[in-house]
Order: sequence, then structure tokens, then C-alpha cells
Amino acid sequence: MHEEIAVAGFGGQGVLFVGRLLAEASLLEGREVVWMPSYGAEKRGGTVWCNVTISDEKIGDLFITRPTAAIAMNPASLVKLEPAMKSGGLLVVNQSLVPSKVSREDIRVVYVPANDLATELGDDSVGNLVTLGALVTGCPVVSTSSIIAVMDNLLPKNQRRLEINKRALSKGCAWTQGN
Amino acid sequence: MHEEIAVAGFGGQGVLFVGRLLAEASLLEGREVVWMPSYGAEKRGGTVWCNVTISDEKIGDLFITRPTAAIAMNPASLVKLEPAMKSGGLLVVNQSLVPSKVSREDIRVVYVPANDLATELGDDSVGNLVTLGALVTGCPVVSTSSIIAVMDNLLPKNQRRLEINKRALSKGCAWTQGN
Amino acid sequence: MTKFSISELDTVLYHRPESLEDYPFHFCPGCGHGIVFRLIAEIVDELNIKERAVCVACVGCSVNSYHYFNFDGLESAHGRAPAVATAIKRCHPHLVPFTYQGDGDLAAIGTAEIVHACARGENITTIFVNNAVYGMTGGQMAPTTLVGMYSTSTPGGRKPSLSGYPIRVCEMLSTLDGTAYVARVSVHNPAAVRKTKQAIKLAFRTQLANLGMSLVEVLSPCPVNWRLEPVKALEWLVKHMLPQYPLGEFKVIEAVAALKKGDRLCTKK
Amino acid sequence: MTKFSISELDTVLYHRPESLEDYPFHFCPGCGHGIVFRLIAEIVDELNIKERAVCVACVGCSVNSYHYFNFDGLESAHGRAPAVATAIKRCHPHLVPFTYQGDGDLAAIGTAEIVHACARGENITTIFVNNAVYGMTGGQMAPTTLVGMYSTSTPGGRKPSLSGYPIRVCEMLSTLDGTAYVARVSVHNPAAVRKTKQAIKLAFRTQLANLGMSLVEVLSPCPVNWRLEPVKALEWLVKHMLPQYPLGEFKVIEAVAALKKGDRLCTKK
Amino acid sequence: MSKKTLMAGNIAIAEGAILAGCQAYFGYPITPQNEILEHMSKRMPEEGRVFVQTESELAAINMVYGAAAAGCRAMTSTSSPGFSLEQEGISYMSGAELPGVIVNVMRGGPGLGNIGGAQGDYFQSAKGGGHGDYRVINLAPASVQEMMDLTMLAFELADKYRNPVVVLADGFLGQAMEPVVMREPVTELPSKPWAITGALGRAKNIINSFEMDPVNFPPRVKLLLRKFKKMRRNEVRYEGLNLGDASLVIVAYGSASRSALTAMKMARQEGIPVGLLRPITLFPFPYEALSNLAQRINDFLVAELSSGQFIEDVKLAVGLDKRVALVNQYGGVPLLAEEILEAIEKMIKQPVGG
Amino acid sequence: MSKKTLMAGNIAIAEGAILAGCQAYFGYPITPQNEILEHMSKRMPEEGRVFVQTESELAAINMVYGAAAAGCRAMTSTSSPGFSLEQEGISYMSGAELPGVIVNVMRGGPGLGNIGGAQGDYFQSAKGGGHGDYRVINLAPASVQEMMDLTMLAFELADKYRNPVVVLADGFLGQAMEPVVMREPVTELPSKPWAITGALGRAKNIINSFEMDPVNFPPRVKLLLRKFKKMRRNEVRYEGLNLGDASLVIVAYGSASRSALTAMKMARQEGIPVGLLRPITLFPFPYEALSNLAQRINDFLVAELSSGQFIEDVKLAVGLDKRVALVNQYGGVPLLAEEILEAIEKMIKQPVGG
Amino acid sequence: MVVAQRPNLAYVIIDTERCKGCRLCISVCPKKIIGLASHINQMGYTPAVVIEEKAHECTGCTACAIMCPDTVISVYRCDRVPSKPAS
Amino acid sequence: MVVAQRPNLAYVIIDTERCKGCRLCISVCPKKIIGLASHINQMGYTPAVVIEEKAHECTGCTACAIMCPDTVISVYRCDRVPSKPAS
Ligand SMILES: Cc1ncc(C[n+]2csc(CCOP(=O)(O)OP(=O)(O)O)c2C)c(N)n1
Ligand SMILES: Cc1ncc(C[n+]2csc(CCOP(=O)(O)OP(=O)(O)O)c2C)c(N)n1
Ligand code: SF4
Ligand code: SF4
Ligand code: SF4
Ligand code: SF4
Ligand code: SF4
Ligand code: SF4
Ligand SMILES: [Mg+2]
Ligand SMILES: [Mg+2]
Repeated sequence: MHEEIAVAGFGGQGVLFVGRLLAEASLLEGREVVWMPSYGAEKRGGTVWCNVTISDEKIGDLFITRPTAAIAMNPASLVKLEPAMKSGGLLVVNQSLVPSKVSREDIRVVYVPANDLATELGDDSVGNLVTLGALVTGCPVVSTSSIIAVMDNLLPKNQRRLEINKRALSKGCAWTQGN
Repeated sequence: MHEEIAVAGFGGQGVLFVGRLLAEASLLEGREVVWMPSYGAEKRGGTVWCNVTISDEKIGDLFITRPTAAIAMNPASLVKLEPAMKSGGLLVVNQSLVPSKVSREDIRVVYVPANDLATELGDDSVGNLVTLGALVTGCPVVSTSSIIAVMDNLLPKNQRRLEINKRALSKGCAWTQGN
Repeated sequence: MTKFSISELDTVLYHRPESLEDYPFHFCPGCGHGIVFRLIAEIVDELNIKERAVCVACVGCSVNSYHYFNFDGLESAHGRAPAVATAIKRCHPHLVPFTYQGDGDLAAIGTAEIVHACARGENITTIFVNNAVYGMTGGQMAPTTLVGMYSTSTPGGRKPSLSGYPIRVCEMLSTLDGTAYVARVSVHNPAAVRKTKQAIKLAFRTQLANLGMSLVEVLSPCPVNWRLEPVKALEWLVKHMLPQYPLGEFKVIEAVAALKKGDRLCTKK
Repeated sequence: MTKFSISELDTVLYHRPESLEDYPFHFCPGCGHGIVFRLIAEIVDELNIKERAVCVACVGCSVNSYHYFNFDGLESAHGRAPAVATAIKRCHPHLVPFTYQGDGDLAAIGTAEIVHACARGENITTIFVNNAVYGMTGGQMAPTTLVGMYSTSTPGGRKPSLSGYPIRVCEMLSTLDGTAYVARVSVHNPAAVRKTKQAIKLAFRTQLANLGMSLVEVLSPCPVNWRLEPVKALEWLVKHMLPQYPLGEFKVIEAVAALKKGDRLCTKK
Repeated sequence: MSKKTLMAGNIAIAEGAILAGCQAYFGYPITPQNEILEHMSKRMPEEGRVFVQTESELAAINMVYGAAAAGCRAMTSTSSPGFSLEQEGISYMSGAELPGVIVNVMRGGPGLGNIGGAQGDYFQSAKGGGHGDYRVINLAPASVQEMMDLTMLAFELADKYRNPVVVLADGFLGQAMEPVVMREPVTELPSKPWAITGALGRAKNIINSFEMDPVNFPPRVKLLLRKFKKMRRNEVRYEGLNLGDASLVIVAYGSASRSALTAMKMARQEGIPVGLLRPITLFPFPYEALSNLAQRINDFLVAELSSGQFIEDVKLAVGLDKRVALVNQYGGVPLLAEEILEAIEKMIKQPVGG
Repeated sequence: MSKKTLMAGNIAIAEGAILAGCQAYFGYPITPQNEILEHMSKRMPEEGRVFVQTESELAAINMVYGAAAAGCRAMTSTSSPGFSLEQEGISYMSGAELPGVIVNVMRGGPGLGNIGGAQGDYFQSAKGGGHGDYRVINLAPASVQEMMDLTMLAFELADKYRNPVVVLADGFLGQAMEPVVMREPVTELPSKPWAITGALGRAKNIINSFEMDPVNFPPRVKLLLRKFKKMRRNEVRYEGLNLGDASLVIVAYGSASRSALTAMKMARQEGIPVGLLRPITLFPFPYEALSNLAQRINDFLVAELSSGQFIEDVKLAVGLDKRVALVNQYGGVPLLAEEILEAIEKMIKQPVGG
Repeated sequence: MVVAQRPNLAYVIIDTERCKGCRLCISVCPKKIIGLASHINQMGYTPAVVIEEKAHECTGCTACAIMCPDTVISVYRCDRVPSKPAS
Repeated sequence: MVVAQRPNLAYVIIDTERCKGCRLCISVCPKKIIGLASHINQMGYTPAVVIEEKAHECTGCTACAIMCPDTVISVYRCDRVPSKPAS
């Protein structure tokens, strides 16, 4: 197994956290993993991305160029991600903020109104978890149970946060399953 | 012609100035010349030296190791200079401050009570000029007239200083001639 | 209720100054830097020195200053803006260089350079933006961080026993004979911003009159690194920074006072 | 009229302190550094801290400090002695590091380091020898060179328009909250030397009592570079340096004042 | 398998230092290594050790100097412009024979550059950016695990040789997270009778790098040179991969070697027998390993995140009659595996005389 | 013969700068180059030009940066420890494409070292002691006349390439006096439309070395690299002596080359056909000249006042199959002709395989 | 780009695409004329907008513009309507 | 090395080989007891010496020692002569 996943969006959308969850879950599953963030002098409002490489072998390159799976949280991300996707890859698009459609036909696309679904859950900040659910359901790079285990680990003190995150995650899973 | 001259003494004894006069006079006589001072964190009281290389050809090494002529203004200098002298070279020793005698027999030595002669002239600071006179008379690397021309050039504003310097110089010349 | 287009007949009460490029700031929402930049641009416009002004940028969130102003500008290494400005002024005395420096830049790594520009009485102007934090690098303690204040490098709040005391820059620099005008202002509300503008303007006029070093310290919010909403950040500034950093003029040499007096007479009209 | 050998029965009124190595100073005749070195050694003897004292030398004529003292010592890069001393004290709080710095070292290249050691309130002591000149490098202008004063880099005398104004270090540093004791003294005559010793001793006691940064500025002659005979140099110091650099205590926090008071009570006996 | 923790490279450096018994950390913020300073600001006081956020990199390196002189394991971390400011201090440390660890998480340069990862400080770090005849051991990690391990090694080597040691990483590695096996903490630190600890029950100690009389200085330098020779003999470290059957060897270190690893795999999938030699120490440089390789291999491809600095040492090792090609990026952007693969293909295709 | 003046090397540098139209000098005292600063403190105001004694070398290099940005010919001078402190600024200057002359009158190091002459800053200066991918032209005078001439050339080249240029001298040359032919003053300075002179009648000018977004920075570095390539093509300078019949060539620069000259003469008197190749530019290094020589000469003797730095470039030029021996001193003492002669004799005697 | 207001004696124009939604303008307007929009702009911020029902109360005091860190507010007086509004 | 003085209530000893002849001691001695020697020492300086005729006037005030930059002066009181000299 060798997956290269990209997550991108506005600062503040929880992009890095999604990547982190993917990475930790992979580690839990005994895989090699690299998590690489974008970092910059850019302040909030700039575009933020990260990439996660998950593999059964020792990982070389820290960067990825052709994602096998990706999440586009905002319009700017989609513009960058669409042409980069590896043929056959899965692209999750946050429909709440991205009005446009993907034109490539050699990749799989899941449109998920992540922010709207999050708002339905009563916390519009968990859109990122919704897209993560959508991603791992469409392309099982890690199991949702690993992700949940990781969250239990990372957010032990905040039971409420944990709960809403889990619900957002399964909402995302359900969305992909239902589509 | 290729001469390598060393001048050494206490700080404040005018060692560098003697070297400078030799160098300027050589230049006046159309020769190649290098003047190299000692410089150091040492303050007044330390030993100061300089070396002057005079040649008809382009000069290589900035330093000299085997002086063909030298002036020892104080005891410490003599200790260093005596063993270094080139065989057949001329060593001028300031007898006023250096009680000891040179033991090497393959070099020429002129003992000159420079400070005493200077005091006789009414200015005990011109001992250096006395030794210079002694040197160039014993080993004519430059002519005294060149030295005088240089002094006229370097100290034009100070007629009194100039005068006493010249007298000290010729006193030194006379001393060597008389010995 | 219908859209309309602005008639040229309308009087402009406030408009983006000409000396500001039509180029968005990269600052975070509610950052005080934007306010100060704008004021400088307004003053350059008002003093009509766009052709002589030189922005000497520092390294910090204002690193890009020269991109925002519509006149000559240049980068300087972290902390060294006063040295760069010194050279520019000495080489071209007709230019009006000013440094724009953060508190990390000026009061930490650049301490020697600002102290000596002041001691030499360089005829330059320094706009010193004190936001009590290293903004650009992510909110570490600055020399101006308050005692007890959280930062990413004082996880339990600044403890003097470990990290020392905040430096009051104006108080320190006004002990130097080369300073002509030293003042501390703030941007916590519109009235304060207006005063800030007056002070910065006087600083520039000090330079224009060849009176020596002029420096204006501006207390300014960094909402992101203070971890406060912008509006709360201003409240925090008033509550916590003003007591430690009292506003006012710390050095006004006579000739500058005369300039100021002239001002007041003028504005009376 | 006959030679005699000193009996051990004779009372020593003055003797070379034990903390001074039996090693001649390399200073020029009449240099003030020698006096200050000796005082420090006397104080280390008197406070009985030879086993804890650490001399942090600077670069300047006192570069060799550690060779003269009979206790631990080390070199620091030009201007950085306060940083070096900070680290030593933080690592070994029981040690008593002091920096010995010239005015070029402390007030020029090392400005940032001394300001920040003071701002941090490091528990160290600085002996700052102000001779108004860069001694070691041959008499160039220092930040403390007086207006009008000749130096090898101000051939016509220091002109403020070209070279700025002298820095009054004590005045500047006492604005910083981390300083506990800041004083300026001089060595122009025996009485002044005695006061200098008191001040330096108090500075060390400030450190021993963990009260924060202590700094003593000593006005000191550099006869060679002032181009004056040693005795004339002291006269020049009195006439020209004292007016620009008034002697006195610039910062004595309460706890230090208490130490001092204790002193007075003690010495009354 | 021991338990692994997902950790950013910068944090691994900080934790590595703590495990190695680092007693004092001094630093000034600079991206992309702020996490080290921030982490240390929390961890060092927790451990009862010294943390000082300094007024500058000058102060930081000179505090490391002071702490090292006081016999403590001490460290600072910075990135390229800050590293430049530390060169004087590093020269002093080497001259005064003081151990100490300097971490440089390189970014794009020259000048203010940008905060991307780069390897443009190669000359500065591996040859010596300060004045005078000194050298420092350079350890170049290529994974987060090595960020930790080589930081620990850095402290060992610094003490072993009484010389500063540089951990030369880059911004990409600093920011990347990878699984890390935590190491055992070092519990016994070497004794340092030469240190400044107060002249109690012993003669006074002096630490300096100065001689008033020039003739006294060369013997001190000679002592240093002897140490550097010993480093060259004993401390060369590198990793070789697939060298046995290789007809072309990529030479790369740090994060460039990671892309090289991928490129090597890709090339081998295409049937090109490519090997990888990854120097772990840049000084001492694995000249011998490379010149041995050059006995039978003719093509060397140097992959670096700089404009042709590292390649000079490779050339010095393999000689002028080998083909040594360069594939690189610089200024803060990564070198991708695909670019290296392309360079491999190009090199393979080119006739040897060409 | 034109009239000659006896002049110290340091003064020749100062006067050379003035002749070259240097408009601004900034400096901080340090032995053995104080005479430059002191001379400039007198001469620059006399000429109505800018002189500032700065608070440090950091301030000095950044003032040079500022003055250069303002379109003026600007210079600073220092010695080794001060040169270390200037590395960040030099990197900035190169990154911002600013001309400017930095004189380094080297002394013994590392650390505080001593004030004797040395060449221990070779790597630092010729390779680049600052961060990032930049290079600076290094001019290495070997006589007082060249102290003047190369300082003048330094200003020309700095402006030609908009890059800092280093005059790399040493303390011995700085202090030595030799006869000098005064040069004609430069009267026409190049125009600099890019300079910071006030946006009067033109669009605003910006000087920087920064890009917020990393991807925008490599193209800037690429522009620099192109310049460095041009320097390598156009600016290599060296002097060859007695190369025609030589069987052994001494390679040396600066004051070491002076002793080498004497040694060469002495060797020839003994009948050993020795030649001398003296690089005048250290960057760009005369690789080609040396590798051409290596076509027919097998023995190279490198004479340097450092511990084996300069020799690396010689090896890079002549390859691994030549004999390249080292004779050197370091730490502030001179290398004497006799020591070089001895090394020549030793090399000649040694069998080639040995 | 421009969210225009009803012509009045004084009015402000906010360049909402450059607004970063910091709310400083909102906090200082004595007449509470400015509020947040219900959409986010291209930069991802919820911009400030003039509350249309209140726009007529604008006094042209420029407090909002003076505080705006992004200089996205302009303030005008409409000289075409010489009469003062009823206060 | 040691230039000894007549035993007295107080007396000073000057290490003339280390004296640099700066004359500070001379300038501060209230009794004008110290003067310059007529020889130069190994360092090339004319050292300070006690003027023998005046030595007995020494009060032991230590002013000379306190000012001596080279710490070459020691001051003693000769307790073997308990009576005070006539002042
Ligand atoms: C030599 C050097 N050290 C460190 C940095 C990293 N750095 C960039 S900005 C900055 C501090 C900025 O803080 P401040 O000056 O307060 O400006 P602000 O961002 O708060 O406006 C630092 C430390 C650098 N660029 N160069
Ligand atoms: C980085 C650096 N710059 C410059 C010097 C040269 N230097 C040595 S001592 C000194 C100044 C000494 O002056 P001061 O500190 O006043 O001490 P003083 O000699 O007067 O006692 C200077 C500039 C140096 N050693 N290192
Ligand atoms: S980090 Fe702070 S100072 Fe920097 S732009 Fe953001 S709010 Fe402003
Ligand atoms: S130069 Fe001045 S400060 Fe230095 S030793 Fe001589 S007199 Fe003292
Ligand atoms: S100008 Fe004054 S009243 Fe009008 S919107 Fe702005 S703050 Fe409110
Ligand atoms: S102050 Fe400016 S940036 Fe902030 S919300 Fe108001 S209009 Fe927007
Ligand atoms: S102790 Fe006093 S009286 Fe005696 S020699 Fe010294 S200064 Fe003179
Ligand atoms: S003060 Fe000391 S050094 Fe000076 S003359 Fe007197 S004894 Fe000699
Ligand atoms: Mg700040
Ligand atoms: Mg001084």
C-alpha cells in the first residue's frame, strides 16, 4: 500500500488537523507515514495545505506531487488539486464553499456540503471532520476506528469536542456511502 | 644589491622611524624596498622591531630571517639579533643601554653609546638617529644624503627637530668612522 | 435603496491615501500594523514628500512594507534598519528615510543599532510598533512582553525570574543626547489614532527640520498572537499595556517644541 | 640607612591582594585598568569568594584579565561578556561571575548584550571601565568619547554632527527594571579610588544577595591614547570627564540600600 | 517493534537534546525552527534546566559558549540568517575548545530569502563560515528519527572532541512529522575538569582563544588540527543503498536524499541500476567511501537543495575523470523525486564522452 | 618611471578607495587594519564624502548595504572576527544585488586569535561564510601596489555585477610599506537607475532579498547564479611566473605568494625549475589555468597561511592523480621562504609513487 | 465589490472583498451603522457591511475609517443633498 | 628588586623592576616621599623610588599604594618601633 493524500483549504478550516489525524491513524495501523504541512509567512486567510504519505515501505520523498486522495476545502484548493490528482484518485470537494464542479473524468469525486452538515451538527467548525469521513470512506487509507482511537488520544480532556468530532466524521462517512 | 636590515628596541625609542628613514631613502635611490614593522597588542614597554629589505630586484618575502645589517637598541634586541645575523653582516649595538658584548666573530659590530651621544646633543630622544648614522656608515645601504633628503621631506615643519636629527645622524656616522 | 455610483461631486471625508499602493495588506484581521501604515501614508501625502520618502523596512510582520507604500523602500536585515537608514540619510541628506520596526526587531536583536542611531542623533525617523510579541514568527515573547503575559515561548506567562522585565524603549532612548523627539502613542480607539498621527507627523517634521533623531513608539494589537478577537485585543491593550507603557512625549527638544507650537498656531486659524 | 628585610612582625598597611596573580600587568604606565583590577582582587579577597568568582573578560586592553586574577576566568567575544556571564550564572547560580568591560566593548558593539542582561535582571555584576577611548586598538573614538575630544578616528575632535554624542551608560541602563545597583565612580585620586572600591564591593554584594544586575562604571585614564602624562591624564579626567559623567549612584533598589545601610552600621562598630 | 510516536522534526530535535542531557538551551525565534525554541521553553524548566530566550543569535551563541565553558551540555537552534550571525561565536568556541550543539534548520537564501527548506548553507556549515582555522562536525539528518538521534550524537561528539557540532537540517525536515522511536535518556555526563566551576580545591581554570604574542598561537591551532584529523579518521558516517550493482550513484543528504530514495526506486523499476550514497557527516566528509566507489562507478549524480555547493566535495572525492552531474533546487523549494529521475535518465542516455 | 610613494598596505587600500570614488566608508576598529579606518576618518570628510565610525561590524556592513542601496560606492574594512559578523549582511547584499566593497585584512584565528597576519578565512571568504546560495568575488592582493589597485578594481567589479566584492588581504600586507605608483582617480561613476534616491520622476524603486511565497524566490536566485557564472567566465585573474620550464609549481596567493617568490628564486639558484602560479581572484578561482598546467606538470606545492583550505581548490583544479603537497603556517605567523624551499626539496626528492 | 449605501449627507463605502471582518469599524461606529455580512468573501472572511436600515444615520465622523486596519472604508459627504437629515 | 627603606613607623616598598614610572604615587604622596630613580629598569622605565632623606616622614597613609596601577607598592608599619616619631 502506498497512498499520497493532500488536504487543502483556508487557514482556520482545520486542514492540518485532518492531516494529523490521517497520519496518527496510519501510525496506529503500523504503517510508515509522513505528514508534511505548508508553512509560510502567510497569516490567517492564506491557503493552507498538508500532505500525508502512507506506505508499507520506508518513505522517500517528503512531498507528494500526484495525490491518490485529496480534500479541497475551498475554491483555491480545488484549482490546485484537480490537475494534480493521480488518475483514479479520490477528490473530496467541500461543496459548501466550492461552487464549481470537477471536470476531469479520470478521478473519483465526492461533493460534500461539509460546512452545512457541520452546522446541522451545531458546530460549523467541524466541516473538516466531515470531509475526512467522506475521504476515508471513499478511499480507505485508514479505518475510521483508527481515527476515532486517535481522537480519543489527542483530545482526551475535551469530551464535548470529541463527541462532535466523531459525529462529524460519521456524517462524512455516511455522506459518501449514500452517494 | 640586496640588503636585509633589522632594527629593534624598546617602544618609544624610535625604532620604526629609523626603519622608515631607511626605506624612504632607498626609494629615493630608486630601489625596491619593503618596510615591515612588528605590531602587536603590546603596549609601550614591549620590544618593537622592524625590518627593511632593500633590493635592485622585485622583493619577495616581506620578512627577513638573516639580517645583513641590524641595530640593537636595547638588551632584549641584542639577544634576538645576534644569533640571527648573516655571516659578515653589520650589527650596531646601543652601548648606552646594552652592557653586554657580542660573542659571534663572523659579524662586524659597532658599539655606539647612542643615548649618551644624544644627551650630549641636548635631546636624549635622538639616540635612534645616532645608531642609524652608525649603521649606514658601516654598511652603506643608503647614502646619508638620501636620509637627510628624506628627513627634509618628512619633517619640513619642524626645523629644530630636523636640525637635531641631522646632527645626531652625523654624530653616529662619525662614531663609526672613528672606530 | 438602489445602488448608485459615487459622484465626483461628493466630498471625500476619508479616502485611502495616495502614498498607499492599491494592494491588500497581508496582515491578520484587526492587526494594528495596517492602521500605522495608513497613517504614515497619509502623512507622506500631507507633507508632500512622496518623492523623498524612503521606507526602511524591518523583519517582522511589516517585512513587506515597501510593497504597500507608493515610494522608494528597501529591506533591511533583522534589527539593522537604523543602520541602513543612517547610511541613506548620510549619503542623500535630502531624502526622508524612516524605519518601520517591530519590538522584536528594534528592542531585541536591533538594540545596538537603535541606541546608536539615537546617540549619533541621526536625522532619521523611526516608527516603532510595539505589539508586545514577535508577531511574524508566531507569538514568542518580545522584549516588551508584559510580566505574566502568555506567549508561545513563555508558556506559563512571562516570569521575571526566568525572562526578565519588559523594556520601556522611549524611556531608555530619551536618555540619549541625539534624540530630538521621542513619544509613545497607541491605536486603541479613533482618538488615540488621531494622536498617533500627530506624533508621527511631528517626527517627520523633526527630520525635515534637521533636528535629529525622532522616534514614535506605537502600542498596537496583535490579535492572533494575543489569542483575542480584534475588538477584545484593543480592550486588552488599554487595560494591560497602557499602565506599563504610559503614553506621552518623553523627549521634545526645544526646536521641536517650537515646531509643535507653530502647528498649534496654524491649526487654530 | 642599611638595607633590612621585612620582618613578619611588621603590620601590613597595604599589600598586593591574594586574588591577584604574581604576574605583571601589560598595561601602559599610569593606566587606570591596573587600579580597577587591584580593587576587584581586594574585594574578592575580602568577600572571601575566590572559589566562586569568575572573571568574564572582554576584548579591549583588559583582554587578558583572567591571567591576572587568581581564580577562574574566561574570554568572551568582543561585546558579548554579559551573555557569557548570564549563561554561567544560570548554569551555576552559586558562582559569582562578573564582566570586566571597556567602553568600546560594552557601549558600542556590546550594547544589546548589556541592555538585555540589565533588562533580564541577570544576577551578575559588571565592571565597566570608561576611558573615553578604544584603548587596545589605538585610541579611536569610543561611544563615550567627549564632544571635541581628539581620537585617532576623530582627527579634528569629536563633532556631534559627524559622530554623535557620548552615551551616558549609567543613566541609560538605570531606566531598565532589572538593574538593582548602578553607580558611576572614578579613580582620579585616592579618595575616589576608595569610593570606587566601595561601589564595586556593593555591586558584588548585590549579586551575592541575589538582587539582580549590578553595574559600576569607572572613569579611568588612558594616558597613552589621551596623549597625556599619567598625572596630567588624571587632571584631564577631573576637568573634562566628570562634568559629562557625573559621579554617583543612579539606581539603588531598596534591598540594595538595605545592604548598604547594614554596611554603615557594621563599619561604625 | 518499539512504540513509535508521531513527531515533527523540530520537536524531535528538542526532545533529542533533552534525552542527551542538554542542560541549557538558548535561542532566538526564527522560522522554520521556532518549534524547537517553543518546545524548549516548556520542557527545559519542567526538567529544571536552563532556558533563556535571548535578545539575538549573537547572544544565543555566546551564551552557549558561556554554558559550555561552565561545563554544561548546551545548545542553540536557529535558521540560516541566524546561523550567519553565529559564525563568530562558533569560531570562538572551536578556538577555546568548547563543546556545544548548534542546530541550523536551513531555509531559502541568500538574504532574507524565505522560510522554505533548503541546503544553501552547505559551504558555510561544512567548510566553516567563521574566521580562522577551525572545523566543526556537521551531522545531516534525513528523517525525523535522525533529527532526534543525531542531535543526541551531536552532544556526544561535542564533548568527545571539545568542539562545537552542527546539526544541519532543513525546514522541510523540521516541519515534517514522522514516527519516532523514543531513545533512552543519557544519564551519565562526562566530567569536565577544565570547566569554569569556581576554583574550589583546584587551580584556577581559564578558557580562551587568544595569545598576546602571535608565536604562541600556532601551537594552539596545531592542537585543534590534530582533533580535526581525529574526527576525519573516526567520525565519518554515511549510508549506502543498492551500491552493489549500481552503475550510477546518487549522492545526496538531508531531505534531498529522501527524494533521491524515491527516485532510486523509480529508476530501478525502470530497470536502471541506481544506488544512493547519503553522507550523514558532512564534515568529516565520506571522501574515502566515495573514492572507493569511484573505483568501479563512473556516474555520480549529486542531488542537492543548493546551487552546486555539496557537489564540490563529491568532485574532490571522486576526481575529475568521473562524470559528476548535478540535479538541484534552491531558494526554498523542494527537489522532487521526478526531477531526480529525469536527471538519472538524461545521464544514462548521454554518451560517456559527451 | 612614475613617481612612487612609500605607503603602508592599509593606507593604499584607503587611498585606492578614494581614488575609485568611494562615496561612503563605514567601519569599526580592529587590528591589524585600524589604519584604514583612521585614514578614512581624515580623508573622507576632506573629500566631502561620508565617514561613519559604526557601533559594530554589523552596523558597518548594514550601512554599506544602505549606502549601496542609495546608489553610492561604499566600503567597509575589518579583520577576521569582524568579517565573521558581517556574513549575514554580505549574504543580504548579494541577495539584494547590491554592490559594495568589504576589505578583510586577515589575522590569526580561530576565535580571538591574535593580530598577526594569516589566511585562515579562505573558506569563509572564497566559498561564502554567510547563508544561502551566493558568491562574492574575492581579490587577493600580494603587494602594497595591489592593495591599491585591487581595491579600485573591487569597486568596478562590484558595480559591474551588482554584488559585493571582498578584498582579501592579510595583516602582514596591511602593515608593510612598499613603493606605490598613485593611480588616476576615477571620475565617472556608473549610473544606477535602480537605486533608492527618492521616487522623483520615476516609479518607486525597491531593494530586497525576500519573497513571501517560496516559489517566487528560486527565480531570483537563478538570476544571481547567472551572474556568478559570468564572473567565472570573465573575471578570473592570476599571475604565472616561470611556468614555461617548471617541473614543480608553487600555488600561493597574498603574502604567502611573496615568500613563494623568494623560494622560487632560491630553488632556481639550486637548479630546481620551479614556477609560481598566484591566483589574484580566489572566487572566481583559476581552475582552468591550473588544470591546463596539470596537463604537463605533476607536482604542485600549495603554500598558504592556513591549515589546508586553499589547497582544496587547487586539488579540485588539478585532480586527484597529481601530487599536491602543502607547506603552510597558520595562526598569525609568517611562512618563510626557507620553509617553502625545504618543502620543494622534499617534494622533488620524493619518488612519484611515494 | 462596492456595497453601496443610500445617498445621504454622509455615507461610507466598504470594499468588502478586501475586508477581513475584524469588526473594529463596528465597535467604534457611534451610530452602530456597520454590521457583518452573512456571506464570506473570497479570502474566507465575513466582511463588514453597512446595515442599510441604519445607513442614513451616518454622521461622517470617519471613526470607522480611521480604525480600519485594511483601509477598506471610505467616507463621503453627499453634497448633492444639501439639507441635513432629521436627527 | 626591593628598594628598602629605613625602618620607621611606616614605610613603603616599591618593586622597582615592575614599576612603570607613571609617577601617580609621586603625585599623591602628601609627604613627597617618592621620587624617580636615576636608572631605567629592565622594561625600559625609570622607576619610582623612595627618597631616602624623606622616608622617615611616611605616614603610612597608603595613598601611593592605592593609586599605583601596577600594584608594586606595599605599605607597612614597623611595630618594632612602638614610639611615634616626632611629627
Ligand atoms: C537574524 C534573524 N533572526 C531571526 C529572524 C526571524 N524573525 C523574523 S521576524 C522576527 C520578530 C518579529 O517580531 P517584531 O519585530 O516584534 O515584529 P512583529 O512581527 O511583531 O510586527 C524574527 C525573530 C530573522 N529573520 N533574522
Ligand atoms: C568583533 C571584533 N571587532 C573588533 C575587535 C577589535 N577590538 C579589540 S579591543 C576593541 C575596543 C577596545 O576598546 P574598549 O572596549 O574601550 O577597551 P579599552 O581597550 O579602552 O580598555 C576593539 C574594537 C575585535 N576584537 N572583535
Ligand atoms: S501576527 Fe500579529 S502583528 Fe503580525 S500581522 Fe498578525 S496580528 Fe499583525
Ligand atoms: S592603551 Fe590606554 S587603556 Fe590600554 S593599557 Fe594603555 S593606557 Fe591602559
Ligand atoms: S463615519 Fe462614523 S457614523 Fe459613519 S459609519 Fe463610520 S463610524 Fe459610523
Ligand atoms: S475595520 Fe475594516 S477590515 Fe475590519 S471589519 Fe471593518 S471594514 Fe472590515
Ligand atoms: S604611605 Fe603615604 S606618606 Fe607614605 S609614601 Fe605612601 S603616600 Fe607617601
Ligand atoms: S604608581 Fe606604581 S608604577 Fe607608577 S611610578 Fe609609582 S610605583 Fe611606579
Ligand atoms: Mg512585535
Ligand atoms: Mg575604552
